[in-house]
Amino acid sequence: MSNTTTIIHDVIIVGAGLAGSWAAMVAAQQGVKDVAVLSKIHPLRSHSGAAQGGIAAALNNVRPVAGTGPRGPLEQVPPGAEPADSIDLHVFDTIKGSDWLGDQTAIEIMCRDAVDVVYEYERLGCVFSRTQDGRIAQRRFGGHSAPRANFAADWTGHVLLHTAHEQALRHGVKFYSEWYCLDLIIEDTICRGVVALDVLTGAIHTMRAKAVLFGTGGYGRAFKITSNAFANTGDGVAIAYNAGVPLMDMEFVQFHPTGLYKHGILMSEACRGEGGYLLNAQQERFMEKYAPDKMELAPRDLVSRSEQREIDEGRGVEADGQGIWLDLRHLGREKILARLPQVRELAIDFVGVDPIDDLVPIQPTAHYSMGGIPTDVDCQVIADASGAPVVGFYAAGEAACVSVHGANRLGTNSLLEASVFGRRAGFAIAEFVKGGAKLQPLGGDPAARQRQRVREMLGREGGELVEDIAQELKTTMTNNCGIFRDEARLRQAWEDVRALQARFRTARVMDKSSRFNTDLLAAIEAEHLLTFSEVIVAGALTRTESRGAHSRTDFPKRDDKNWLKHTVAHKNGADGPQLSYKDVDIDWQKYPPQERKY
Amino acid sequence: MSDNGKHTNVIVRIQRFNPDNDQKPRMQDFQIELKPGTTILDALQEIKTHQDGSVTYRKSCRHAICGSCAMNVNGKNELVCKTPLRERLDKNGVCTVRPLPYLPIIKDLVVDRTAFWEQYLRVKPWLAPPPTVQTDREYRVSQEEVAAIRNAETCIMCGACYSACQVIALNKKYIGPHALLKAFLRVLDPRDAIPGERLADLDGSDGVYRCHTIFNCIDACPKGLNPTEAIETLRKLAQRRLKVEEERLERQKTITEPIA
Amino acid sequence: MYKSTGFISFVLRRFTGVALVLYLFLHMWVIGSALSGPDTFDARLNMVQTPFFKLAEIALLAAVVYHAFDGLRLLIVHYFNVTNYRQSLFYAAFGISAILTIAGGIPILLFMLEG
Amino acid sequence: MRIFQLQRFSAIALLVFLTIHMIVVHYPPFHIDFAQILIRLENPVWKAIDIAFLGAVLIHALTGAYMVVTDVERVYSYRKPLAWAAIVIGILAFAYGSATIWAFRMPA
Ligand SMILES: Cc1cc2nc3c(=O)[nH]c(=O)nc-3n(C[C@H](O)[C@H](O)[C@H](O)COP(=O)(O)OP(=O)(O)OC[C@H]3O[C@@H](n4cnc5c(N)ncnc54)[C@H](O)[C@@H]3O)c2cc1C
Ligand code: HEM
Ligand code: SF4
Ligand code: F3S
Ligand code: FES
Repeated sequence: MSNTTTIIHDVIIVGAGLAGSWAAMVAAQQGVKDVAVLSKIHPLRSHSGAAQGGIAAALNNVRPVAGTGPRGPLEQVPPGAEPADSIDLHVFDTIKGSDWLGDQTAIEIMCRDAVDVVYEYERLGCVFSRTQDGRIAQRRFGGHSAPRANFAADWTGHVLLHTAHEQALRHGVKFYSEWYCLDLIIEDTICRGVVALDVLTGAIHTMRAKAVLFGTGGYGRAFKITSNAFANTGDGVAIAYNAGVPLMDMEFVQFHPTGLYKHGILMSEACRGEGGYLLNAQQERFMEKYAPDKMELAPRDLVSRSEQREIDEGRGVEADGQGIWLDLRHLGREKILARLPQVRELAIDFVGVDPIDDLVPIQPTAHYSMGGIPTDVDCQVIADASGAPVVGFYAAGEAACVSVHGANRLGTNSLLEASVFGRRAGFAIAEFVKGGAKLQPLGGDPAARQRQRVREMLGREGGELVEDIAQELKTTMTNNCGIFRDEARLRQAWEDVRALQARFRTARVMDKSSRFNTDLLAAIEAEHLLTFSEVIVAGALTRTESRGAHSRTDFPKRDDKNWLKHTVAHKNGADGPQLSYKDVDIDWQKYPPQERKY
Repeated sequence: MSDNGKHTNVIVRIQRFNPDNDQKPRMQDFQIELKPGTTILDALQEIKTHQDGSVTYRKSCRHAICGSCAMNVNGKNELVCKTPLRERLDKNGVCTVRPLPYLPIIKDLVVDRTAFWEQYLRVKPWLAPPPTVQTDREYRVSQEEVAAIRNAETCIMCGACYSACQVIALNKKYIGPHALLKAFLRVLDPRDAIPGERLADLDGSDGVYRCHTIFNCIDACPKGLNPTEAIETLRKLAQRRLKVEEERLERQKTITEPIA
Repeated sequence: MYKSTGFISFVLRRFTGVALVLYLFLHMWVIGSALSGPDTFDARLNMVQTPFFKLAEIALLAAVVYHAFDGLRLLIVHYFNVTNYRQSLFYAAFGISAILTIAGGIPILLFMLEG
Repeated sequence: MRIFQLQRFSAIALLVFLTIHMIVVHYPPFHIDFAQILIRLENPVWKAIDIAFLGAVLIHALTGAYMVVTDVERVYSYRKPLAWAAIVIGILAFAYGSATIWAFRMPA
């Protein structure tokens, strides 16, 4: 571990999911010669590949059969017919979905670029599902008022990720696979590179670059029942926070209505998009009560809350009453096999139920992180609520907060966000680098600090196991900072997180070796969970309203007068986060806030 | 196993090896409690977090889509995240987990996949787009054309097939089932502009003809894919390479027009 | 070692194939004595018609039929895309060659016993 | 690749030839000597068939042997010389075998 090599590239991209791959691909395509991508797991293992349902874009190839109502069958749009969907409609749905906390310029950019991005995916070789005349097919998704989810059966993320990775390879991007980013080097609000650990050898390197992008994904692993991969530990978010970069809107965490009971593994929203029902213990379609119009296809925050209410009021299913039934039986074998084959296999493998014949037990599961590293629409990270830049530092995808999702993300909008803003970041970075950006000098030896951190972690003997602390954190976050929140619970969560942080400092790592030490990585990840969880809780505690995914039972109403603003959190030494607020970008003429009803 | 809701203890036997300290691999037994719904990955996770943190393996998505966790369980390659432990216990209540065979071991259950990814890169996994550039519409691809390549598209590059193939055991110069499946995907995609070039490349002695139709790749694939059939198809197409090229040119003339 | 029916068939095919090549050259050498006239030929042929070689001939028969039917199986897979029947095809090839080996082996044994 | 094709086609030919060979030469088993073989080989058609059989089996055997050895990674880089060796062995063996078949004539 005494290896002290410094590695230099023009651009270093941390994260090889859709955001990172697009940024790398585009930067290379735009003529930046030396682009390197760092990923703690092999790029194709990134969580983007797990996305199932689709990517939103108003291509308008499919429409509901006339006269069958909003839940009727779909048909391909005949040439020359009146469009059933539009970019404006997509913009409006997204704003409404965000509970007006989304920044509207960014949303407009995303919805406009959506069409280009999907066509570009097509040009790059993505295998989409098709209409009869060979166009890309769309399906319905929650909160979208038209069929707008472009899909490849139910492994959309998988094909998008493979496509983007292949194209990055094609353009000669260099990949550091299984390299773990430990630190971000920022001095005087100028980013100078990162420090990373080569997992294979355990060596820690300083990596210098003119520009750095974080596309490190979400932080859903802070919760007990989650649809997220093991890798989604919000590393980038925690690292940036530690380096003095603020975090925005961290209290907004989306719970997906259909995680497999006990496992949390996702049954795509496409299940409902294709026409699936949700039933309570009395076999009632309870969504009638909560969203009579959209029913099961209401946005996720609403459906999850409805489920939780049914559960809390004793109409849950399974032994502990914590489940809800997902009913796909009426879709028929053929449709399930053609449109939801992966989902069916998951149900068979994990809960032993074949959705063709039986009800599938599900429950809400932590799913998506609306908050993250704040950026402008070109993915340039901002240093504070005033919008001043952190020069040379970019962020995109789930790790970032532009913010297009506001208080609640619509399904299929996040693959879109990762792609659109990854792509924009690629252009912005190329411009920045080609515009004469210089490699910045380093003050000290940043790698030495990380070596010290690792040595110290490995040196602890005795103590509790890291995993036990991580489990306690997830439990308290789920119970006290979950779907329904209130002051008492959030205070409890705050106490717990702070206590766990302290306990972590003496917790022990079992594996002391340097080669491929995943035990050490798990400990570092646990530390990251503890780091950003305090921001989630602090934001939630302070925000005394209910908006989107943030639902306070003690403040059940949205409060535009006081809370139509983004939470911006800076690290404040050992005292926890210091909160400030940033205005939401709203076009008061076009999209003024309304009541959100489905 | 677990009658009256009582949980039984079972043994997970793991092959251990850290090249820095060990001469050769050894087997180590871990006892864990079998709960309903425990997958093999859950079992490994339980062992790692509470018994021996140095037990090392790859994992991420835990639902059979990222391809990290392919291992050899009781002699068969599979994804441990989607396999219930209960189904892999022998009559003594033992489940044996080894790394993927025929690949160099990095540590315990983690193998070195360098050759695997080199071959992936070698077949140019990306689409070579058609000459007709259009930015405001999609190319037209029929549902049948999509169906023909659908299976290849769902390959998660887990390597279960690769490390079950005896030809790979003998010779890492062989492209291997995973990369040939990828090549198949590109050759059959009506949008790909260079099927001829690809077929010419696959035609060499490290390509489709190095496969001895052993079928292990099919048996091992956790996604139910069929690399052998892809390889057989490529063999046939390779023999009529010029024809394929011509047909593709012809097809691409109408690639922007509606499918009848 | 990755064991499976595919592996077994591969090893058997390979083993029998190589054995057959070796046999082929031995065989050509024996028959080749015809170049030196009928007497040399008959003499050398007698050398290889001892009980030991008769037993070896049964093994040879087994090798040939197995290799041939396994080979046939691969040809079928190649020309008819029937990978889904790989197991049954293997058992069929193995079964048929076992039957033919027995059917062909008994007369050889009888012949040998008769002297 | 031509080698693979050669092996497959020769395998198909062998299916035919080997069946004939087994029936006429080895079944039912009897004591073989020069005179007996001669009865059949006096017919030039049989001579032609046997020579074709010889050709097919040599092609199949040598391509097979070539495949077996080049499967091994360490041998893999010697494909060229090995191929030439197989061709030379094939030609010599074919010549020798054909001469043998030709030698089955009524002794002068
Ligand atoms: C089960 C599931 C289904 C989903 N389905 C849909 C859907 O149908 N439609 C939709 O629009 N969205 C969906 N989403 C959301 C969407 O998949 C994600 O928001 C999106 O893929 C995020 O992409 P990303 O590029 O930001 O991050 P990721 O794909 O998560 O990539 C993160 C990358 O960062 C790397 N990384 C992280 N930390 C480090 C570190 N410390 N050092 C080095 N590298 C690091 C990782 O290795 C990885 O490569 C789904 C999410 C889940 C959980
Ligand atoms: C009816 C008769 C035969 C058939 C149908 C047949 C078929 C085949 C086939 C299809 C293969 C290719 C295997 C592969 O691709 O991996 C093969 C390989 C081989 N054959 Fe035959 N064969 C026959 C007879 C023979 C004979 C008589 C010999 C020997 C003289 C022989 C020697 C070999 C060898 C050495 C191999 C290579 C082994 C391998 O690649 O595993 N075969 N055979
Ligand atoms: S073909 Fe199957 S076994 Fe092989 S890499 Fe792909 S998914 Fe894994
Ligand atoms: S196991 Fe190997 S030999 Fe061919 S059929 Fe599959 S690639
Ligand atoms: S953990 Fe992703 S495939 Fe098993």
